[in-house]
Amino acid sequence: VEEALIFEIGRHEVTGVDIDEPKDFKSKLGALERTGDIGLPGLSEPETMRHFVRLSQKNYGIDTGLFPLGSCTMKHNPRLNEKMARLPGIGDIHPLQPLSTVPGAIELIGELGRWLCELTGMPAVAMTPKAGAHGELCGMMAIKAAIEARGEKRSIVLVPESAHGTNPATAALIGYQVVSVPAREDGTVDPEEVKKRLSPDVAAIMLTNPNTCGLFERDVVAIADAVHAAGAFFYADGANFNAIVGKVRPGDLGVDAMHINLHKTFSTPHGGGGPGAGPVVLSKALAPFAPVPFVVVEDGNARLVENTSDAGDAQPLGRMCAFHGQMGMYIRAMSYMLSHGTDGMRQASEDAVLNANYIRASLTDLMSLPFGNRACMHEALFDDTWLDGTGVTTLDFAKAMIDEGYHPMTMYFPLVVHGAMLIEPTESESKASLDLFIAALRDLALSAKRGETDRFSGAPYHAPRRRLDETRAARSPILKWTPPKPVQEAAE
Amino acid sequence: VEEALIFEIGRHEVTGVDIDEPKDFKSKLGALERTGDIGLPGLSEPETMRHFVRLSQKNYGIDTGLFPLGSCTMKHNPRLNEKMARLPGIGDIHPLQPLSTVPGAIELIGELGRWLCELTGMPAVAMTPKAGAHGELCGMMAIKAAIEARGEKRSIVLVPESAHGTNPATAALIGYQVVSVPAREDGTVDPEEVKKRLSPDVAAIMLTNPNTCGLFERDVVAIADAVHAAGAFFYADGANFNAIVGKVRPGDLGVDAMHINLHKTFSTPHGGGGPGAGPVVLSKALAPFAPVPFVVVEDGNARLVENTSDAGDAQPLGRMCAFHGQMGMYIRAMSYMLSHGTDGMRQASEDAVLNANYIRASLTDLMSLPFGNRACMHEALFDDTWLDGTGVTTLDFAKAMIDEGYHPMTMYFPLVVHGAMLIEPTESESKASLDLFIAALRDLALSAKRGETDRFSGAPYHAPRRRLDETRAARSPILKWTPPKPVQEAAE
Amino acid sequence: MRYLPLTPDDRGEMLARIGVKDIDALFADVPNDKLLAKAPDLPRHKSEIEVERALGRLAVKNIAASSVPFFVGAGAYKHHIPATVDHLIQRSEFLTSYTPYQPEIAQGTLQYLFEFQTQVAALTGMDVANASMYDGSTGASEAVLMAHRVTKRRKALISGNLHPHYRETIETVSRFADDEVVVSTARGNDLAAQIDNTVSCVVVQNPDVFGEVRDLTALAEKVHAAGALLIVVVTEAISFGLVKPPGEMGADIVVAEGQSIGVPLQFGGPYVGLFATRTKFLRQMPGRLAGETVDAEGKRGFVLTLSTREQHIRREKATSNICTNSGLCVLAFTIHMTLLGQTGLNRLARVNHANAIALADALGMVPGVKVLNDTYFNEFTIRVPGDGADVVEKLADMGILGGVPASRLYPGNADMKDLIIVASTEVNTDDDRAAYAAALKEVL
Amino acid sequence: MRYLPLTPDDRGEMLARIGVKDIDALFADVPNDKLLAKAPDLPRHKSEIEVERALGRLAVKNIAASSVPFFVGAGAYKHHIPATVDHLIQRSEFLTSYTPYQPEIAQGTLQYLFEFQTQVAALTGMDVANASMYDGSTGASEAVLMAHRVTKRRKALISGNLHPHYRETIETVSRFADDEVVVSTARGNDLAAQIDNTVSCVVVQNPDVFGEVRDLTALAEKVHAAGALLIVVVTEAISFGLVKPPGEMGADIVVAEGQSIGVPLQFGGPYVGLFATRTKFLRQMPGRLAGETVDAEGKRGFVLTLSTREQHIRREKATSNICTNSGLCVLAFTIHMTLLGQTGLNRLARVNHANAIALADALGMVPGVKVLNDTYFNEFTIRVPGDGADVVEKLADMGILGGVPASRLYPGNADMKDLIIVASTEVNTDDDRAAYAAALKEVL
Repeated sequence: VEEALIFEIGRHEVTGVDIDEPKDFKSKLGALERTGDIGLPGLSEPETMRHFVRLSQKNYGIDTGLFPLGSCTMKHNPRLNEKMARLPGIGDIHPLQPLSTVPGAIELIGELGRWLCELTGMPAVAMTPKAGAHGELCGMMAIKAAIEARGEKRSIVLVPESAHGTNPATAALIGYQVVSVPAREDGTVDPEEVKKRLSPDVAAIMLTNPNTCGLFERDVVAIADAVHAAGAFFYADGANFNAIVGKVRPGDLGVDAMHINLHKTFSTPHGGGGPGAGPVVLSKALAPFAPVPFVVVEDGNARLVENTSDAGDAQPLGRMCAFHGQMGMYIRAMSYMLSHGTDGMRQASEDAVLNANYIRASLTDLMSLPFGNRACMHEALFDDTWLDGTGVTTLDFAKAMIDEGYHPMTMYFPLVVHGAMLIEPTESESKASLDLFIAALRDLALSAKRGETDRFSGAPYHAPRRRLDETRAARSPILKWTPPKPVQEAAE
Repeated sequence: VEEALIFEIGRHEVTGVDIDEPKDFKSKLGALERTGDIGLPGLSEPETMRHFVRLSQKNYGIDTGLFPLGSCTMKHNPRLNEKMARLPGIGDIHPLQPLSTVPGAIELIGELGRWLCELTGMPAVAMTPKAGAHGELCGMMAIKAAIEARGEKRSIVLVPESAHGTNPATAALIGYQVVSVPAREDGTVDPEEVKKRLSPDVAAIMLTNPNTCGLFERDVVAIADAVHAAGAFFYADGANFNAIVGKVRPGDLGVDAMHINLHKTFSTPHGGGGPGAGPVVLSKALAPFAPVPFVVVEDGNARLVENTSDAGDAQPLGRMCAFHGQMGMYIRAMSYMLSHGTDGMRQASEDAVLNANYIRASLTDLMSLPFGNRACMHEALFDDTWLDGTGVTTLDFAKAMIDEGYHPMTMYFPLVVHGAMLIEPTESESKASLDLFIAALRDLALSAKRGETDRFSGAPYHAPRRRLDETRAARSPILKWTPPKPVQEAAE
Repeated sequence: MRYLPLTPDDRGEMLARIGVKDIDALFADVPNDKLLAKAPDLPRHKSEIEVERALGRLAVKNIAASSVPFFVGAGAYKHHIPATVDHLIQRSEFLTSYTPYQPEIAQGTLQYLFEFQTQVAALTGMDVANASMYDGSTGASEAVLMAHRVTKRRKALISGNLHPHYRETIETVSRFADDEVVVSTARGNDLAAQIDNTVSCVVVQNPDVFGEVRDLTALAEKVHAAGALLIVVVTEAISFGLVKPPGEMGADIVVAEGQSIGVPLQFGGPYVGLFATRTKFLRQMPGRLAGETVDAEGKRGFVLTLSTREQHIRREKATSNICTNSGLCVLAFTIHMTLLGQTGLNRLARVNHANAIALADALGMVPGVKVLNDTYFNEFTIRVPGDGADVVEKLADMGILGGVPASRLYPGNADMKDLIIVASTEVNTDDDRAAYAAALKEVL
Repeated sequence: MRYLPLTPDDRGEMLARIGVKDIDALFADVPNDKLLAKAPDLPRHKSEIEVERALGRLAVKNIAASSVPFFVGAGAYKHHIPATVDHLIQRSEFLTSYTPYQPEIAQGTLQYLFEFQTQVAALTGMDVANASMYDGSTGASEAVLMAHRVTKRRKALISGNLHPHYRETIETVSRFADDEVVVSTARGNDLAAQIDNTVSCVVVQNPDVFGEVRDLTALAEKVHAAGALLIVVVTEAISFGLVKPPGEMGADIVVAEGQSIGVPLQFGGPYVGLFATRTKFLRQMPGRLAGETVDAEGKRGFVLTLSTREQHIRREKATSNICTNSGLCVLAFTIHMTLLGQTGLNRLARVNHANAIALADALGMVPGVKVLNDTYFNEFTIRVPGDGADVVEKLADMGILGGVPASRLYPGNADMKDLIIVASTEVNTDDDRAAYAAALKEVL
């Protein structure tokens, strides 16, 4: 069933919100009233409900099937978290109410921060960044601030080739020159390659660990030591923290700053692209530079430092955003953490790694592993060597998964592997679910090897849409609906 | 995607509910502990979520499309009502809490009763019946009680042929003999036919108005007068009240008792088959016999009469069920009534009738109307005369609607019309939605007339299931899942 | 009006297509003097804010169970419901769907009904269960009618320890159907003695309304010897996780209130009636049944079946006049039960039992208070010096909802005056129990 | 653990298939001394009841906006959200879906993003809008960076009446990017005088943080004459229903906080940033964009487009480092805006305006209180005798949340000491206003 746009079915005089007309008043707008048609028709409530329910039916979600997206950790979203976020004392409080009327909110932020610090082995956390990339920005600004505070100026940031695109983008945003570090044969970073690039002009290295090839950087301590010895800082991309929560603490590895994607590791819903939250844990060296506002817990009492002027000895790097960050995400993450507990989170990491390795072990005879058949962390990375000569591409293979009822895995990332297929099942999948998924992938792989190219090149066949023309979309962008021209005008 | 049964994917040791083991205790069960396997495996929370989300995707609902079910009034279910039902002071109160701790609940029941009485023009209401048929039972018992109270005994109930099956079933349940009243040519009840059957042995007539042919019983007042003159009572089936709320009051027509399906008229959700609620409005003659518990409002104060012993001058017919009836439905209906207001409910009735007539007028050239092309109430009744010779049956036609994205209309009911197709769009549909529906039905009708029988006989083609074998289901019923026999045993 | 999509322009166009000049032309069959000139005298439509305020004002006058130490039971129980349950039952495709008469587009509903039937059969220890009744009390009344059909007798013998609301529900229909009802003495021991071969069924509750748990095996034998059916009523479904099920004690029909699993208290309804029996009585069973079959392609599917028992087919010859079931409450039950599994249910039941024991111990220490039960699951009865209803009221004034005075269920029965029925579930904490004991001590 | 489906047996079987003896064999790459022997020192897992209790205890320490007369604004506003909105955004297919990189199975998300972009363009009076920023403040910072890219200048001139949190957010990134920021005096009139041809953009808020509404047309001309861009910030999206939009006053970029439409207060986030501009600047715009296209069968469909601007393609050459958007808040906005339509939005805006006028009139009558605004929409500033922060605190003690002391936003600025910023929306009643005026009179 096709679903029209709201602008095609709405009518200008309709509204789905009843509200009484105000009593007469004398405008205080100083003759700045809006005049003319805004161009936004309304829908009655039943029409609105049906429109969005039908739209939703064109989507795939974790609740509808396995979501094997490497480096994106799409895990179960407990509805308890949603319920907690809607408690009036959480969902219905204003960021600028008198602080005396929101002590529970301050306490919650402090408590979540404590959990994040304990789990990462870091002494401090900047809570306010609004997403992972925003957290990266915060962390890198803290590093820059710390370097400036000691009277230095450094201009280079090292970034491995396998890094997420946000890493170089963030470094560049605040004026750093990005120097790439190649991966060695086994998919990890060679400390010698890092050392080669270190100099008094290097401010930091940005490293993801486990890395985006699904491997734990086994020389991470050596790298951290070298970086520190050069007077630089170690920024860790926390996107893959889900593999090691409760098993390894980044602080123990020498990390100076790491953002945490609450939606990846602590199950705040991805929501079709956000909102997220990206708290950044900070080492002792970086802690003084945390942006305002922040919460200080002393003798069990949480206190908010809202402005730089109240920051005492600290040297806040500034402010990341208005208000206190993503409280709606904090409460969900806190609810998840309390539910799992320290034991459950450790078990979750183990299960995430176990599930990924189970998939790896079950597909390795058919699909090719770029770095050999060795243990991976919470995601299994395949390349497209095994598709050589089949006429099937990684993209085709991924789209064919849709017809089997699955969301595609992450494709063509990391860039260091040709035709990468990065599979992350997460701990939320049962063995039975994995077995079905493995069977589907094996069936597809055998099909590809048999040369059944039609099944792939035209895929998906059984989705709300066939493959979409992205080139056309980019060539002459249509980014909003415009009313059709009246027939007469169009005919002229 | 197929979805297994929970018993096929669950495991006995798994539970999706965390709860700590109790401390040691000494059992007080007197050696009546349950032993052995219950046979109910558990699922973790993510598996449970996915299972039921996927099941839901195999369903059709009002929110997903037009629901043209005659005599069942599937209208928009506002989510405000769901929100109100979950207020702690409504959803989380116990029926046997001290009455001093639930004055708001008593007041709500009283207030809903007042609205129902005003809208029906009746002086009293019995709130507790749990569904329409239960309300019928309550109303008919009140009639029986009233007749007994005046020292009479009557054994016959008149029921028109077009009545819902619950009517004769209810009458029979409490020992009445059912005498059928035929419909006249125009689909309504002839007062003369009623008079012919009236006698001192007739207790009541059960009449639906508007009737199940979608027509207003134009001689309803004459019928009521005749019934009353014979010392009998007029029971009205309120299933079709949605056509006349705010336009006509059953009390003004001589009705003595009428149940109200809150889910049909006042938008409590149908929920795949319930729960419903069936309050019964009562005339002055029947009011004293209302069952306990009931709410009395005096000087604006609502008071609960919980037991017959507290009923004062009233002569309650007994108790319909434990506790106070369907509070969860009362609050939803009240929320709906307050939202619509008296003006909105009147408009809703008018729109429901308008929508039905619009469909009638738009299809009458292709499909046959059993009682001529005259105004209907909130549902339009077609018969299958127009399908003669096409090889397509009413059932086929209805199933083909599924492939067009619509739920079938009510089929083969009322029984008085051959191959009946009863269409009720309700007031929740926009003109644009009706136009699409009409276009789809016209396309199907033309297709049938062109003899494209495959499109019908095999339908549905595009549903989660093709046509199901109902005979097989009834011949050797499988009513629960049983574990597959172990392979060894099965092989023997 | 936010719920009405038609605009005045739409209405005009539609009337024109129909060929009438105004809406009242469509109401021409209504006698002229009966057509209201204007809407009834009730308030006009309100905005969402106003509706929330109006109903919020009523709601806050009530004391929510979760907000106080809470020990009220007697047929409805405060349990914790996982957030998953309430989320799922609100999905549009469940909430706004119809009775699954069109199985091709209702497999979601039909499959969960089938899963529910399987769960209920397993929990009760019976062969077969239906797709639910309105609630436990109406289910009990239907069970009696069913027993009459099976035995072709018309006299029910009812335990005095059956929840009085259930008893009255049975009595009401029986009286109007001209069937006979005999009731044994509450807290007496005259039940078995009244069984004879005119009796169609014996109705007992286990645990009974006072919380006592009994072995019904011997009773069942006696009932069967008289050619009658044993109907066992259970009002606390959590007990299925720990107490020997009625099916193992010889029950012929089991009726239960399923509210404890997945359904909120909501002042008494809607709830969900569980109804299970032996295969041999299947065709006399009331209510809807979902059954397994295959579709035209041979795929497993589910349909409503054996509807030849039902009113919409059989009309006055139906086994029952029941039409609606309790669909959405069935769904809540099925989801909660799926989450629990037998492992979770058993653990939950043990926590309930342990909490009740701890409470009984605490209350039993209060001077003057006596716990009357020899056995119990999560509910028991205490005797207090003085009037039970007064005590409960005074406890409520202190912010503790301490139970149900037996006199409220047995009005006019002097033996009940000083009894309070007290329940304890997993929601009660040590603090709750301590607060209750302290308050009870104070009010006595 | 209710969230973990694997059983111990499963784990054993899976390890066997993998061919390792225990789980830590899979962690072999972790330096031995860095692998924790046991879980960190934090509490163990809790049941749902316990989590609800723990978080409930925190929540009840806070005063919910709905529970008191509430007049706090300054960048976030208490509005009524229809129940439909919160229901729909919780649907699994929206809530648990991913960024729509696989458009064939994400048309739901993509279509509502396209609808949202259309709504934002219409509301702001601009040509084109993106699929959202994190919030208004970060959107403002991105707007400044965009203006620098467009003009190839690196100096932003910021109105002192821009919400100070927004200003500081811009200043922070600018400082680290070595860009220059100049700020005009709060409540001063030195803004226009500082425009010259070194300035890349001028950032003004309208209505400003004190509630004042201004015609920006002349300013826009001056900005454009200097070759710079005018960035207009709006923190109260409801104002789009009544106030002349920035697009009609010459804005080049409009940044708005969309929270007022569909998104709850939740202590400041997540919110949803609206970002709109002129077509000519499209390719310098940050953030995601949904665009219309066709599929292989020619059917209309939507995709994310122009992603060559974005970090996952361009890496260090991206227009912004932004990755996440505010998807679910976008959905809430789109649904609420769909329900409102322009008719409902306009009416809602008029009710807000009328309520603010009524409040200003009531507060202006309190002796010693002066309303400072010449113009306003639903928010204005009052001068009180004494310390504004003290007054707000005393009002809170009386159960009235009366606004934001300007000193909280401008710490150390002596001119702000006696000012309170006060907002009024459709949720305020006559009683609320009367209570505020009475309380204010009492505390002064």
